[in-house]
Amino acid sequence: MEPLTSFRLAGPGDRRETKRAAAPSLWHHVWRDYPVVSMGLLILICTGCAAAPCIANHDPAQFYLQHLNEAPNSSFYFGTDGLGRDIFSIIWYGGRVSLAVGFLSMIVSACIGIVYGCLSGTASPLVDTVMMRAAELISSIPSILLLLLLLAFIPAPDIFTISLIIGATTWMNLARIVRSEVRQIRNSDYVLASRTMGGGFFHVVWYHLLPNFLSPVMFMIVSSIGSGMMMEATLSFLGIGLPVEIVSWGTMLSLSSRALLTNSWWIILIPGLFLVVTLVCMTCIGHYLRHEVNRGCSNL
Amino acid sequence: NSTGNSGEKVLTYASADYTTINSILNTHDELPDIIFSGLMTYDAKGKPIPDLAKSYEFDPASLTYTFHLRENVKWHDGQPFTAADVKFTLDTLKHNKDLEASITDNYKEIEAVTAVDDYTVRIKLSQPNSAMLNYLTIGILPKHLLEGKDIMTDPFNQHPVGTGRYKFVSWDKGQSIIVEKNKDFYGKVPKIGKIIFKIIPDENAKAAQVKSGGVDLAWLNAQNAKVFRGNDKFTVYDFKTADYRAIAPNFNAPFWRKHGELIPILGYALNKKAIVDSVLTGQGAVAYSPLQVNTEYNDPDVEHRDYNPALFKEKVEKLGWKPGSDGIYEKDGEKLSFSVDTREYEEERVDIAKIASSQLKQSGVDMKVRIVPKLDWKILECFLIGQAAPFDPDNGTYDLFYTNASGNYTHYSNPAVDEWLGAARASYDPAVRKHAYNQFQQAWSDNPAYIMVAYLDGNYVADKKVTGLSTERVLGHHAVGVMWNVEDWDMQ
Amino acid sequence: MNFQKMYHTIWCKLAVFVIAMGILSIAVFYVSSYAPGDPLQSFYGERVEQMSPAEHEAARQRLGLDGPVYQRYLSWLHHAVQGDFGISFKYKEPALDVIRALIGNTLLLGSISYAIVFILAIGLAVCCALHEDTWIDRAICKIGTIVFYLPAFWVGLVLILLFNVNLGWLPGSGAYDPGQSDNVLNRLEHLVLPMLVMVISHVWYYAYMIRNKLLDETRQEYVFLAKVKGFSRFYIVCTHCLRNVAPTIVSIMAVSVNHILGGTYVVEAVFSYPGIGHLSIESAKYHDYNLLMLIVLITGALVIASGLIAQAVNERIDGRMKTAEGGASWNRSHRSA
Amino acid sequence: MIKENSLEIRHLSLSFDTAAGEIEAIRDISLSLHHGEILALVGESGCGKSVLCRSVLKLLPRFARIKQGNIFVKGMDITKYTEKQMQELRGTILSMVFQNPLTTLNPSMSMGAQLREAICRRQKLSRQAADTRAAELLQLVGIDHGMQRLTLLPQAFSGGQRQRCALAIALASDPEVLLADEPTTALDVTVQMQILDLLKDVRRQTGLSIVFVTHDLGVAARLADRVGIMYAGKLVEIGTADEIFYDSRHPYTWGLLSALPSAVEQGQRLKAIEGMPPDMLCPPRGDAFADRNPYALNIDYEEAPPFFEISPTHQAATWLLDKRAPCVVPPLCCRQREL
Amino acid sequence: MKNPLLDVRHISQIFSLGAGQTIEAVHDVSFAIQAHETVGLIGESGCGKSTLARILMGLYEPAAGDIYFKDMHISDHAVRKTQRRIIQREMHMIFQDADGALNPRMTAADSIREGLILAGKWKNAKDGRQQIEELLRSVGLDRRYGQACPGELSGGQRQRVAIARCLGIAPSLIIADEPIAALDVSIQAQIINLLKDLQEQQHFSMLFIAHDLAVVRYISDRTAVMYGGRLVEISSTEELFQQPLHPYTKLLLASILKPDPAYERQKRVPAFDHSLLSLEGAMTEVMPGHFVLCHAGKA
Ligand SMILES: Nc1ncnc2c1ncn2[C@@H]1O[C@H](COP(=O)(O)OP(=O)(O)OP(=O)(O)O)[C@@H](O)[C@H]1O
Ligand SMILES: Nc1ncnc2c1ncn2[C@@H]1O[C@H](COP(=O)(O)OP(=O)(O)OP(=O)(O)O)[C@@H](O)[C@H]1O
Ligand SMILES: [Mg+2]
Ligand SMILES: [Mg+2]
Repeated sequence: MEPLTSFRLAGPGDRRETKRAAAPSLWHHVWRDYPVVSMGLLILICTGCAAAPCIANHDPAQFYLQHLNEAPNSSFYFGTDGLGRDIFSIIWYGGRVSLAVGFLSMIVSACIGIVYGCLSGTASPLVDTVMMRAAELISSIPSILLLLLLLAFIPAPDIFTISLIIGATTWMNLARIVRSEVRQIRNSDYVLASRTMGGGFFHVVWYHLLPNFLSPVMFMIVSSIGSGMMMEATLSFLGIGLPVEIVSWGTMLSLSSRALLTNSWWIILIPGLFLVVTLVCMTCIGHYLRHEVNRGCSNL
Repeated sequence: NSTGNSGEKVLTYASADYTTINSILNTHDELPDIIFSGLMTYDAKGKPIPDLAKSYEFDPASLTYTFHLRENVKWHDGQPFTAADVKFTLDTLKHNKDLEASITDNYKEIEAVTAVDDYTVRIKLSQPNSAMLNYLTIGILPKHLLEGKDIMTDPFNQHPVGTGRYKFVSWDKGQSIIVEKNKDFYGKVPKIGKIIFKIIPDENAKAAQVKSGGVDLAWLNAQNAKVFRGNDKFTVYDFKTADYRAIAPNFNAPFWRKHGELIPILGYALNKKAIVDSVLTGQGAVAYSPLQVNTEYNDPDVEHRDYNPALFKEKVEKLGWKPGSDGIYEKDGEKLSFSVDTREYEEERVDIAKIASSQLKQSGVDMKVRIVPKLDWKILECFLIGQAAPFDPDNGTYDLFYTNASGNYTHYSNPAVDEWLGAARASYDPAVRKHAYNQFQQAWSDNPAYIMVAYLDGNYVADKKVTGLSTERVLGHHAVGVMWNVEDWDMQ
Repeated sequence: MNFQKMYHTIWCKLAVFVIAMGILSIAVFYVSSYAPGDPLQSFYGERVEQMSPAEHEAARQRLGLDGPVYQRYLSWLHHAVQGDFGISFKYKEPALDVIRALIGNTLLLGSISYAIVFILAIGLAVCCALHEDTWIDRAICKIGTIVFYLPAFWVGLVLILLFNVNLGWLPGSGAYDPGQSDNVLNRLEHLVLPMLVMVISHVWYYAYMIRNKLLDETRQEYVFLAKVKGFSRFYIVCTHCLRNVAPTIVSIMAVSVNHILGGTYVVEAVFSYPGIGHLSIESAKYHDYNLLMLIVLITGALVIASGLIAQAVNERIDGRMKTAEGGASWNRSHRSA
Repeated sequence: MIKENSLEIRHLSLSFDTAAGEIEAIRDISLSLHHGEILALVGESGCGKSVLCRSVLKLLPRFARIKQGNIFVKGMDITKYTEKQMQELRGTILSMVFQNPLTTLNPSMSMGAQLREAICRRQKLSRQAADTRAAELLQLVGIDHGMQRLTLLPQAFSGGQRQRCALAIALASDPEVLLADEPTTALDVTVQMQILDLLKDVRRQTGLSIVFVTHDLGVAARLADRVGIMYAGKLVEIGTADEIFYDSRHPYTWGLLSALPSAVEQGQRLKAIEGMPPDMLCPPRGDAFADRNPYALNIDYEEAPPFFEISPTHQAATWLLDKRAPCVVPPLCCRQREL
Repeated sequence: MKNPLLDVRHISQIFSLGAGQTIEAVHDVSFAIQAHETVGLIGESGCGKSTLARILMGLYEPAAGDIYFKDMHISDHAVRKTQRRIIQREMHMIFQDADGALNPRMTAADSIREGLILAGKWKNAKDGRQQIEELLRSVGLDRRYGQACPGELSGGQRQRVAIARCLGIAPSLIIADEPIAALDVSIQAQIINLLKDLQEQQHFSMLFIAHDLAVVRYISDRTAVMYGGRLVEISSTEELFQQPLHPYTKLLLASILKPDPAYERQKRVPAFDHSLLSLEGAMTEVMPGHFVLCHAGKA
């Protein structure tokens, strides 16, 4: 056999793939800044909430009047509040409510925001201007006030209506961003190409607009879960949130004002910790989702 | 901030917010009490004694009061106080349709008011009203400022002028109301020069302010007051109050129309002692009657309806209720389930409601707690009510329980109660009245208007330097009346 | 720009403003009119319960609550343009007077926090952009996110506990000590904690937005050009990049007026700070329509006006806006390898 | 005679550490640029021309890493210079024109301001003087009414004008070495011609040395003293313009020259270089061009060829120049101009 | 003679730049494309070439003028509407910028499939897959590239995908707007060869817009020169390059750079003042099939 390094014109048979280093695997890329800790914590909290009945060692609705304001101990893992409720149990049940409100309100605001943004972005300039002005007008009323006004229509708010209303008052920002994305994308050549090939409105929206603006707004959508939860907490604090028998992290937090003087740190800190950890985890995941859309590196 | 610039003593008091300061618009508030003065006032025991009046006579035959007024009393703006002001005030109370009925109803027996001369007023009643002297403690308004004005919206309400111990100085909306002592006061001039009513609506903020020294005196709820006990920088004054909490069913609500017979027995399912011990940290008493603290007229032997779940079970099952699959009683497919409303601003009520609800649930009763900004008596089923009858027993019973009385929002109607309340009001004889009230309590207790829960103590926390507070007086609703002897207060 | 044109644009903006305010007022008026609940209760208290239908009708008439909604709106409008906004049912005095006493406090709190929030936000954003992907940036981002997610009321409570109750350094309620309304120092002292809460709960949202915009900007090619000229990184970020982000910042600032006003509501509740935020919640809860309308109109006017101003400012500072459409398509047809 | 080179690059290798792996953008490049010389770098897209220019000014992202080699500017080894030290050099000795004229100008800064910044970098001038100078520069690159146009934003300029402005900015600080990264791609042929002639003029007047990146061989022919051909991060051939165009030795250069439409008769197929440029993520072990090279030797697949010197100015990296290699005849179009 | 495939008559296009300013991007342009013919379009940048292409594709509504395609008056609204399907299947555009023309979130196969579906050529999944592979192969791409998103493809590969999509639709007229501007020399040649081969197989006509005169000369049968929104000269390619008549055409041709240093060193470009160039007048047939813009009467 001829030595490999012969100085002979390579014939068709000699042509071979030049040897390459193995390309790094896809997983390498995915795992690189995968928010492991955030994912882990979030999953932990979510499963905890889902499995609340199994985890809770006390009845969350029960007032243990013999155990008022007890610091964390072996029976009440996170202590009890001024009325003797077991914080550990309520955390898991309350998490269900908070997370549900967060997710539901996210879905509502994402739906309204995306549909509105798409419509406005693809509409004629006049309609677009009117729609955007309308959204601006709505957002010119401070959201808490708007919430109050809408809540007045609902005699007995429950998780669904509260989420609906929170979602219905927080979609404006999303709509604005979706619209500007759509405006950008709709002028891109691939949309034009699709149109010249006969793609109709829905075809273009579904195949071209949606996939392309979804990832830039994904971050906003994920973080709107957080804002929904915060909003619910604030409403609870202002005394206009969910009915009392539905305990959420928000209502637990709003109880903290009572614990101020008694130095019951567990009442103040624990719900706050859960809320903040959950929200921060969600943001981290949101960041990750956005990071995937490669944004290059600073030129500085 | 115990002394002002000129060396005068300044007290800062944590107050709720005011919208108006007017003796006939706000009735249970501290400020109108010290800015205005009435013909009569209450002494330490809660008995009416003359104030703007030097003396009075009563002619039972013609039902006529004749008041001799103090001379040389000046309004805070310097105008002289005369009988015309009294006539004006009482006429307004009688004729003005905008005023709250629960106030004006107390004066409906007044037939005519005549100013005999500048310092004599004659008041003729159409029917006997033994509590009339009590009601004449209401602050007198200046005719010269209010005549012909719309009393509801006049700027006077924000710049009150009275004859009382303190003069209105300034009002910083949402912040503070400042009053200073009335040096020309006809009675004992107060020692404290200025009182700042610092507006702090939130109970916890109030407590924080006391702790940080931002206010010198505040009414705190029991939980917060507890923190200050044993702290030698503060004094905690525990006033007895006539203020009680109860679950008040709306008898017009469909549920209670149908199942009114449940009301008397629900009390057995409530562990009121536990509520007092937890929510009120023991600062209060288990309640059984609206007149409980009025020792003079109280009948302690009425049925207390103390906690007795077994008895409740027995009685409720006798009424035909059966425990359902979820533990809640059912009858004819209907659940033993109703709601109780409470307003969000008073934590204690919310807590009481919540605990009561959880206690009732253990006995198979589903009571939902609804927190509402405002009450709508048209639809609510129950309200966690707070009432008080601190002075004459007529005050705080008649208008609440008499059929169709002005304050009878719950639409309670009980012929026996009506009968005895009317009798008590019509008689001036203490013995007759005592009997009547005892009978009333009996009748009420058999068929109560409320499910009584607890009497509250009024826990005032003051900086050590404030002296002179006297817990002798039984305070009213929301522990109002702490300033009854404000002229004796001092600051070290 | 010649005068003619300037007049024209000013008129246009005014017209937009008036129309927007009109629509806003109609919307709020209708929403609040149809919201269930009886405004009479605010005025008459529980007495409403005892009113006969005739009395009830008379009372409504007295407060101008009778008649169809559009008529009421027109009469409200008629009075409003003359400066009469009706009486507050709850406070039983002219709504304007109720607000006049308090709006100053809110504006003070709002504007100072607003200024600090944005100064700080820009500072943080620049700092992050300069140190992107280093521990400084990461630390700021992490802390910022956590701080951002602390509920404002909770932060307020903790701050009160710390600085007021336990340390006693700063007052924890009110806008000033009684009688000290003209004492600037006293006011400032009272502003510190509320302001801190406002800043803490808002700054990161904006800092992060500006940071991201700046980061996008630092990825632009012109940064290279500036570098080739030999400028330092700090100089480039502060002059070149910030200049390009300026229009965005201005728009964000306009939108944020509403957020920050909304933020004062919670802060006012926590610190018993007298302001219209607290008032508006009350008025919405108690169906105090005249007051509510006035408040919404004031905040709405602020927000819309700031939007219009931002637009004008942007047109001034950013030449790109004027030729946006033409410029964009031009770019496209000339995109090269 | 030893001339001090304006720019000298020795055995430079540079990689990007990206999420996908290491991209070897530059692999062992050595070249030198004499004082007052124009060197054209030609090569296809992605072969590392821009990266090479940027590495001289150290305008590369953080994840770019110089693996080996040195860069000398006027005899100074700047390989280890810090950002601060580089700032001293940039805008005084070194200057650069970037590939994309649409994005390199700050869109919110008037053209005048951007020019002034560059002018005032070297000498502190009054605003007036700076403006005058700016207008002169604009005139120089063929933009009339310079004074009036100073207040305009870049958007008001056409693509070609912008590219010329970028050039004016680069020239404003009187640099000694100019790295021009495809400065004429956005221009149409007529303007391109003007710019090329302008650069030559400037070179004659100031002794500026230029590295001119292009993938248009015509441009290189008109402008360059020497031409370097790059392929897949490597310099494969370098020589004077005449040597490259008339006596090229590397098969890739042949491929480039014969792919031009002018190289074939009308109606014939173009002689495209078949295949795709290699992926720089994992470059082949041997000669990167081997896959597409009709003259590939077996050894090309195993071992990268060294530089063979053809003349003192002309080197090429192909095994074909090895003594052991068979003699191949370059395609016709690369020979005919020898005449 | 047969009617031309595409007949463009007196097309104008005016853009408003806002604030009352307008720009006339295309002014009174007329020309025709016969079946199986390639017409090259050259001109300085910004002279309106892309605008013209977009007008032909119906992306812009022309301000004036008529376009006939296969004797359909396609610039007419009503006709365009009724014949939409046909027009969309018969005409296709290859965009200047291949990364813009492909949806970054769709794989190459998806993009091609979209074209097939919209053109009604999609039968079923199995045949479709085969069809796509066929198309990819015909543009010289391995089928594994079908699963790649545009971001993973090189410029030349992207352009090939765009061309494959275009071929899937099998139009009779392709408007190629600078399809090679973004590509480097070696890939350029590949694409041009590809287009040429495909044209021979499929007999479509082509309007080929480019900057590179050499390429245009190579690929097109006839060449049109645009300047300032107008057509200034049109003739068969050889004649135009041999015998340019319009001063701008002359300048253009003189500016062509040859890869020949010796030639370039001695070449001098004549000074040319754009302001002197007159754009008045009308297209006049100076020689058979060779039209030049000149003043009426002046030959
Ligand atoms: N910032 C970067 N991050 C990662 N890889 C990069 C970066 N810049 C360049 N590269 C890689 O380096 C190689 C060379 O790129 P470079 O920009 O120098 O090519 P070029 O020769 O200038 O091409 P063109 O003619 O298209 O400008 C390419 O493979 C590219 O992918
Ligand atoms: N949508 C538009 N709005 C306003 N002006 C436009 C628009 N599209 C194009 N123009 C203008 O019309 C003129 C012609 O543009 P066009 O894109 O057709 O040029 P081109 O010949 O294709 O240039 P290039 O060779 O650079 O692609 C340009 O001056 C451009 O600024
Ligand atoms: Mg490059
Ligand atoms: Mg074009």
